[in-house]
Amino acid sequence: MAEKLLEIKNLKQYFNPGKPNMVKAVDDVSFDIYRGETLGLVGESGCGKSTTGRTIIRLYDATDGKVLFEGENVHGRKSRKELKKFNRKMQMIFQDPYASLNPRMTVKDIIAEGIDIHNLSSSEQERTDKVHELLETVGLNKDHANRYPHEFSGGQRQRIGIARALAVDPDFIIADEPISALDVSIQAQVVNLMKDLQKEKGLTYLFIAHDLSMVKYISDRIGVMYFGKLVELAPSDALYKNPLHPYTQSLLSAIPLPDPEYERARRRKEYDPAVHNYNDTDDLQMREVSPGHFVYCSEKEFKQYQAQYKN
Amino acid sequence: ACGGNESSDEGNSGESGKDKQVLNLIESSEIPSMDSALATDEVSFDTMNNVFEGLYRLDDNDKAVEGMVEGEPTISEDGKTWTFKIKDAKWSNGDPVTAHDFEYAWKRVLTPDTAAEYGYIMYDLKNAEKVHNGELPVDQLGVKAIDDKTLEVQLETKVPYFKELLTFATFYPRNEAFIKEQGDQYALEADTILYNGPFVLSEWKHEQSYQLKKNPDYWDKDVVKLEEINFNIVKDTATGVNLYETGKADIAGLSAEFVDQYKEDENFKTRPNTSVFFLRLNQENEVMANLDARKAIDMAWDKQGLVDVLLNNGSVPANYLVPGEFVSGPDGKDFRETNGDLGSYDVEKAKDHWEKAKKALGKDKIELELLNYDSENSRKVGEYLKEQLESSLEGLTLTISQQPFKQKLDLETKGQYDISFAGWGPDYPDPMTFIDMFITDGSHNQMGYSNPEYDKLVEQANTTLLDDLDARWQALLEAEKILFEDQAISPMYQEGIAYLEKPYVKDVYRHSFGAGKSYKWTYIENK
Amino acid sequence: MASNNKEYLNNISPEQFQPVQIQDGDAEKISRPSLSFWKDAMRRLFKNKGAVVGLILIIIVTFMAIFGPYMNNFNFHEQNIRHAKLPPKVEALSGISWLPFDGVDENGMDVYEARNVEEAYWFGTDSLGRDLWTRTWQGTRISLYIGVLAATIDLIIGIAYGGVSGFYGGRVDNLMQRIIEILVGIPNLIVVILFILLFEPGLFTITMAMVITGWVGMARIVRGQILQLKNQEFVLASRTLGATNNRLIWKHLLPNVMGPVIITTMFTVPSAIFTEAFLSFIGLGIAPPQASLGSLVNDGYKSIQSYPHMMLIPSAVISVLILSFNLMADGLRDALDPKMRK
Amino acid sequence: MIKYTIQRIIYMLITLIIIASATFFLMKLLPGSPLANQEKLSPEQQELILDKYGLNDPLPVQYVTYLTNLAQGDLGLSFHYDNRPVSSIIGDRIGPSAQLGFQAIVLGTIVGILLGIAAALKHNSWVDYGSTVFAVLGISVPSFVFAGLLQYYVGVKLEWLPVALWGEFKHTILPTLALTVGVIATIARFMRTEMLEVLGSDYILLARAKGITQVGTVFKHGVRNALIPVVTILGPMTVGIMTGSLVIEQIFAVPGLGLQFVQSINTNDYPIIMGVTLFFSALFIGVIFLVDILYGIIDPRIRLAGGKK
Amino acid sequence: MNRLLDVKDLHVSFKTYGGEVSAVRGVEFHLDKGETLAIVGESGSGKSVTTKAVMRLIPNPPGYIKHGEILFDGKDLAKLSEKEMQKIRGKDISMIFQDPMTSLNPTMTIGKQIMEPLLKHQKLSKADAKKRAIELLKLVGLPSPETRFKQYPHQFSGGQRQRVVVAIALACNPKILIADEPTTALDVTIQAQILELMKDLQNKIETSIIFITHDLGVVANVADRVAVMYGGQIVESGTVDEIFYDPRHPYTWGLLSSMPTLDTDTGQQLTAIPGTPPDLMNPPKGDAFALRSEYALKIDFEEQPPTYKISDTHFVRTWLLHPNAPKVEPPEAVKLRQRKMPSNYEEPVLIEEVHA
Ligand SMILES: Nc1ncnc2c1ncn2[C@@H]1O[C@H](COP(=O)(O)OP(=O)(O)OP(=O)(O)O)[C@@H](O)[C@H]1O
Ligand SMILES: Nc1ncnc2c1ncn2[C@@H]1O[C@H](COP(=O)(O)OP(=O)(O)OP(=O)(O)O)[C@@H](O)[C@H]1O
Ligand SMILES: [Mg+2]
Ligand SMILES: [Mg+2]
Repeated sequence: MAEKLLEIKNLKQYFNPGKPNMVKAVDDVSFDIYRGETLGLVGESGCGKSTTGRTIIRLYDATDGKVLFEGENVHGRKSRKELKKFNRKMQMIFQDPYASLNPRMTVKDIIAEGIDIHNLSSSEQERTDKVHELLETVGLNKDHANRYPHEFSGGQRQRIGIARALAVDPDFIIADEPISALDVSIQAQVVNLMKDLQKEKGLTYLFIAHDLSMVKYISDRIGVMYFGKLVELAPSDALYKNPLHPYTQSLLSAIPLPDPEYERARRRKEYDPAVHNYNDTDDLQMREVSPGHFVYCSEKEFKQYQAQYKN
Repeated sequence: ACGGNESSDEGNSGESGKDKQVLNLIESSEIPSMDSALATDEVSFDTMNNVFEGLYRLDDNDKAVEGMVEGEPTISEDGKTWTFKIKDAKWSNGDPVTAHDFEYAWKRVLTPDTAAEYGYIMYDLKNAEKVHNGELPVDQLGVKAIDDKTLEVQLETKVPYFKELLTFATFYPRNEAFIKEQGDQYALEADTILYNGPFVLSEWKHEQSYQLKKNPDYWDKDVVKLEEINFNIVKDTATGVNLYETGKADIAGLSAEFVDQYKEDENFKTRPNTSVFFLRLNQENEVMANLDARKAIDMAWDKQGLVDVLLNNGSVPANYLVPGEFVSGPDGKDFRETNGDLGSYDVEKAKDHWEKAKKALGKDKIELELLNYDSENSRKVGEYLKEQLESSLEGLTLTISQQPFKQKLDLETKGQYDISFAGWGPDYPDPMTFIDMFITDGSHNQMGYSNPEYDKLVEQANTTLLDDLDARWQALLEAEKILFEDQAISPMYQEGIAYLEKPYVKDVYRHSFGAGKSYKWTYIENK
Repeated sequence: MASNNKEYLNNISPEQFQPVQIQDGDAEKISRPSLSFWKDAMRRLFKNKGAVVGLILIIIVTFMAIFGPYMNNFNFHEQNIRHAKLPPKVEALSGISWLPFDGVDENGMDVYEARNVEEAYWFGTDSLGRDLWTRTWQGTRISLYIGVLAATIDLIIGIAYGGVSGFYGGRVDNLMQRIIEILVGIPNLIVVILFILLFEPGLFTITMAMVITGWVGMARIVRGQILQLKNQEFVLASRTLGATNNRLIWKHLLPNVMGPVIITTMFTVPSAIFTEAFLSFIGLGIAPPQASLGSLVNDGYKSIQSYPHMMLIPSAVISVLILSFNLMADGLRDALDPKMRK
Repeated sequence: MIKYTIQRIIYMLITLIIIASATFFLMKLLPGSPLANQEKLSPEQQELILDKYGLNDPLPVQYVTYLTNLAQGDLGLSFHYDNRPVSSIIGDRIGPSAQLGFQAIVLGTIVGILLGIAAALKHNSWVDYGSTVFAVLGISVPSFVFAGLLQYYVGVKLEWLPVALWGEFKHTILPTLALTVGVIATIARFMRTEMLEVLGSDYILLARAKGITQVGTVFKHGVRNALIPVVTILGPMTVGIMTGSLVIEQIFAVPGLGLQFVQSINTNDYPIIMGVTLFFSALFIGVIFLVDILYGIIDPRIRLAGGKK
Repeated sequence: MNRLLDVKDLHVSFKTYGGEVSAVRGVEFHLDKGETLAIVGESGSGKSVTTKAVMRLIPNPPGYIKHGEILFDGKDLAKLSEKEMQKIRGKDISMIFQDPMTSLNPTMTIGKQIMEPLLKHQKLSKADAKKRAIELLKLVGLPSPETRFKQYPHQFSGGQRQRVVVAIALACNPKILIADEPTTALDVTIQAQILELMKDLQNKIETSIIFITHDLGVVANVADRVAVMYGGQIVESGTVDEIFYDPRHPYTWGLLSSMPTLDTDTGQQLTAIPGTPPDLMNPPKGDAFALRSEYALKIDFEEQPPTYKISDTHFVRTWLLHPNAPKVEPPEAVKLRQRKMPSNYEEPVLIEEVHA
């Protein structure tokens, strides 16, 4: 694939370190994101998906590890200016369309916030024009600019959120469950929009979700997380065809699809971490079972996975 | 009701015999102290006056009558040595009251360690001040028990009112053995005190109530008719009145608001007190140093209006320092009767004086501060004064600084005021208790007043004239006049007290100085 | 249903069945008129009967506080000792005997006639013969002033303290919370009294005394809100855009805590008025001849049996004030409640 | 839990020391002296007496002495009540204050809670408005006005109850009533708000879906949950009632601590002022601690969280 | 007939500041013994209000049942007194709410909460109730139920709590179980467990279930029949196969095509439903969906569509089935799944009274 836009190396994010209530929300996770692709990230609730996203964009300071954006570490000591530069290139779309817009700002001010912060417009007129343009890009019209968030539906709000992210012309967008809070009928609007934008602007996405069918539809590659660890990473088709890690298999088997016949046939698999039978000497790490398809496993499992891999 | 009671004898079997000899009273505060050396306030003095007895006690006319003393004392030629015989009286634990008890008690007061705030009342005793200041040992004090029944007292100078002075609580005897035994518990509870007065403190619920019962061991118990006096502590006037209305109290003090309501009531009574309230005019202040300004201030306001409407409690306007119905001179005439009024309300004259003052000071606008107490009543008085003075005296602005009592005194002592609302009550039955306040640099002068002539008269009255009481009296009269020629202060009113008293309460003696009330002779009749 | 009539249905003209192309924009149309958040809240506020009553009362009382003292020929400190303790009398109402405005006292005596008083004192006079109408409104002015000043200072300190504590969190927050705990540990009344004793008594001191502990509640509320808000996604969004702390605080956090803050303020005002009244009772209130509602009630209380008007009138004004601020606050709470927003 | 309690106690002690120190220095700033008969004393005589009480010592010395005594539980001796230990004064006065406070809080809480529930159940009906108006009146009419009216009408006019004084239970009724009005008002308002919140919650709906009667749902499921925030204000309010009852104490001639405090301020009785302040603070902190424990009893979620710490 | 519940022309409104919200506008459906009826539809379409109306749990004020009948066991629930209703709730009809985090009383032990309906309806003694409660806990698959019995909700995970809620709902073996989005708040793995549990229990105690959701995957999994709601009305209803393989209403089309399946091609656009749900304060005059439908006809904006019957079990409310209406093609995604339904009539039949 193309050039690496982002390299995440041994990223760790622990909350309340040293205290009895310490949480290893992200525990030694490494992966790359290529320019122009969509990387999906799935896993059950609380497995650390959001934390990964937020740590990458430096909403949290990483406990350990590196996030290289175009070869430069985002974490570590940074001047305001350097940070601002990252802030322009990396953006985020949030899960909750109601909580992610300041209820006391007009849509115009919300979208223009990035423009203001990075001084991207020279005049009020230019700023307004930009906002109108962005509104149009996300399928809203300029009459909406002077309204307040509570006047919009969830889908519209989410599109406003996207417009806000787009305002600074980023290369990379982290979308943290951008559709899970939306109504089914609205979800497609947003997904379509995101895909269109990606095509148009060559954006790169980290798409976090737990709805696998949607993730498969939008992603080029998918990473599966379990308890703070990345357990499997593969091109989406490969993952569906060849789910190797037992957890991935279990996850896939749990998703109901809108097809009664399929549903009648589906048998759910339970994941029991004990099946691995790991012992202390096992060297657990990400291993490439087939090109581009990585699984977190021991040497022994690696062999086994390779053997059973269907092409 | 008191049939089986040994205290009721035939002489007392009349109508009053049928009445339960119980008096219910309210008091405005807890008894702060039952230690005669330390007590400082009226409630303590009142209570002690009824449960203790010194050499003398005050009668209805505020004259000293026999207490622990037996017969007339022997007085030396120069009037400085008095020898008293002590009666056969008993403490409530059965111990006899002896001359030693007096010696011990008085020395205890003046021992610096005791930190007695009323120590100065004894300064007429020989070496008292020096002892109190720790400059001389206690045994140099001019008091000595010759034997159990003989007490010899030496004075610094002759004291014309010495017997009356001896009625003061500070001069009460104390039983040394008992005090030592009680240690720091002494006088904290009803049963850690020994009594030798007409009553004993039989119950003392702090801050709530206390009860006096007739003392069966009192030497003059036959005179005492009341069996029981119940005091409840009630701070709110309205509550007091309501208790009176519902028969829970036999006497209730009244504030101005209630006077209107009860003015026509047959049980409504007023009584002048011997406290005089006046304005201190701080002559260290540039304006107040001006005589015209002082005169203007004195004349410019309506004292009658103040006492009639605001105080409304039997207070009378004062144009003097020494109160009326306080002391009479050797000629038998009241001090006030002789000296009369030394000022008057006259707005026109006040304005003239004010103009002169302003001219002399070269000022058009004058701002003065009135230092005031923070009590409800004084607050109103302050407001009244401000309005009166400001409307009569053009260009005057009077700001009011209202301070808690202690703070106010502090500011006064430091001279940090222009005008101050002050009051003074007598310590002993002699005009001197008022007059000597204003001698140059006197510790109670506090306003920079100084007149050598005045000083001289006071000095003489305290020394050379002690042998000639007529001349001394004249000197005191003269001194007061000088004070008012100088308009050193602007007197306001002589305090009065308004109260309701049930008609069946007889013979509560109210005193003009020292102890407030005596119940020794009180009785209930026709309840 | 009429339209379920088969015959009718079959007879619908085919032309009715023309497909209609929906306009792109149509679907995105928002039917509601554009209202800012505050306007929306206002709209809800005005629909709340209680709040409207409260607001009207506040306006009336404020109006009277400003203009009331000029409505007659007396001023608040002028004394006429001859006219002391007169009952209320309003010429126009004096014919109506059940209204307490006929100049007749408790015993049914026309005091004005008896004392030969020409003037009519609408609210009567006090024990110094001052006009109570003027004094009541003058007092209202002072009380309102105290209330509003207390609220303002409260607001400033509370927001600053709570804001800093909540925003920076961690050790700063910990320390600042400990300090608050200590402050809270001293009973309020005691702090107030000590404060008033220490400083020159007066309007400002009294207000300060109330504020000195009063802001704690406000600070806590603001802190709590900020703690919640700062992890809200819109704040995170702004941070990912590279917003400075300043911007976060001023643009995102503060505007969103204003709701609870305003409500708290609405409660501070009456509580300050009330505290001042209480201080008046223990003799630490406003300096004479100034009057506050509290000091008037307190003065009047002494004469409650003989001259009830002296207490009842200012009491009524206090009650109305506190009532209206409370109603207003309740209304605001509903109007600003995000749960009611949709 | 034990660790948590110990930690809390240490915090409480630190707080108390700070408060003690603060009041100590505040006292020193207060103008005026504690001498009762100051008016009649010459400056020399005053010095003499101050010396004796150690009030002329350098401030640090006084401070250390004070803290040392305090550590031994010695609050000192009163100036005004000659040589009476402050602790015994507080001990004497606290009884009535505590009794009144307790009665007022208990009565007020019960009535307030019922009123609040009634208002919430009949939301926006006359019951609701009626209780709101009552609550606001209760808050806005100064308690001394209530006290005065009660005393005059119930005590003097009707003679149903004693006008004032202290002793038997009947003496406590009027002051309790006067005190409790404010409590009722506050609790009722809080309860109403909380109850409304709770009544709108899912678990109430679920309870109703189980077929529980309305009254059953309110009392079994609603009250306890609505009570949690109410308990929070209960602590400070209890202490507030005890400190703030001085007006009531004065009017009904109750020998309480609140009144004592104000009186001591008027007489500059430093040891008592400091003692009472400290006592009230300790009480306050203690009550807050208690409330936290109570919290845990009412709300199992907090119980666990507290235990974890 | 084994028809348990019959809802006829149900109208529910809310009186609000802004005016009257007609949340449910003439809903008709029925429920047979032992079957599972899924109600789907987007947020605000009136799913919860409909079922709450059945339970008579509409908050009043502001809400009230304006019109309609809810026939259960020969009684019209809409007209019962609160007292009589209390006897039915929890016993004959019980309900599971959406959010397991908030639908349990945080200050009452789990055990007590389960025992409540047992004590109330089955008049069991405390001891028996406890025994039964523990059984129930076991039944819903909670390990060590004896200890769990004494614990509080916060000591349970989301999935466990939802199990408890299910246990409460099933305590008295209700004839009807209404589950209002019982898995929306849970993540997929747990959702799957709960769904399995419910099906399991249904087999055991033969309850009929009304299952509300907007997740079509879940519908496909649980439902026997499906009712699709839009704007306060049921616009289409039928067996699960009919709805998924032979949908007729444009809104159902929209729903189905907006969801990608695992086979949906990445390059292919999802067919989104444009626009926003209708404002029920001023419900549109004709077909509520018309504004958002690319198949809208002129008449859609003027008159409410009638109901047509496609088969014995399949009802659709749209003008598109009118003989005069133009023939339209469903969107690509729907066409892909379309199958021939053997039970369909030749022609859609217009009916006067709808029975879903
Ligand atoms: N600020 C924080 N402090 C402490 N723990 C946290 C914090 N944020 C997240 N966690 C914990 O870290 C873990 C991972 O959380 P995260 O939000 O990343 O999960 P997620 O995969 O995004 O879940 P979801 O699908 O529910 O959004 C969780 O156990 C969570 O409780
Ligand atoms: N208490 C209420 N007051 C006013 N309107 C209400 C109330 N409850 C519901 N509504 C309105 O009724 C309509 C239907 O709501 P309902 O809760 O039934 O939707 P739903 O289909 O269950 O949606 P969701 O999937 O979000 O749960 C909505 O428009 C809603 O605004
Ligand atoms: Mg997340
Ligand atoms: Mg719903």
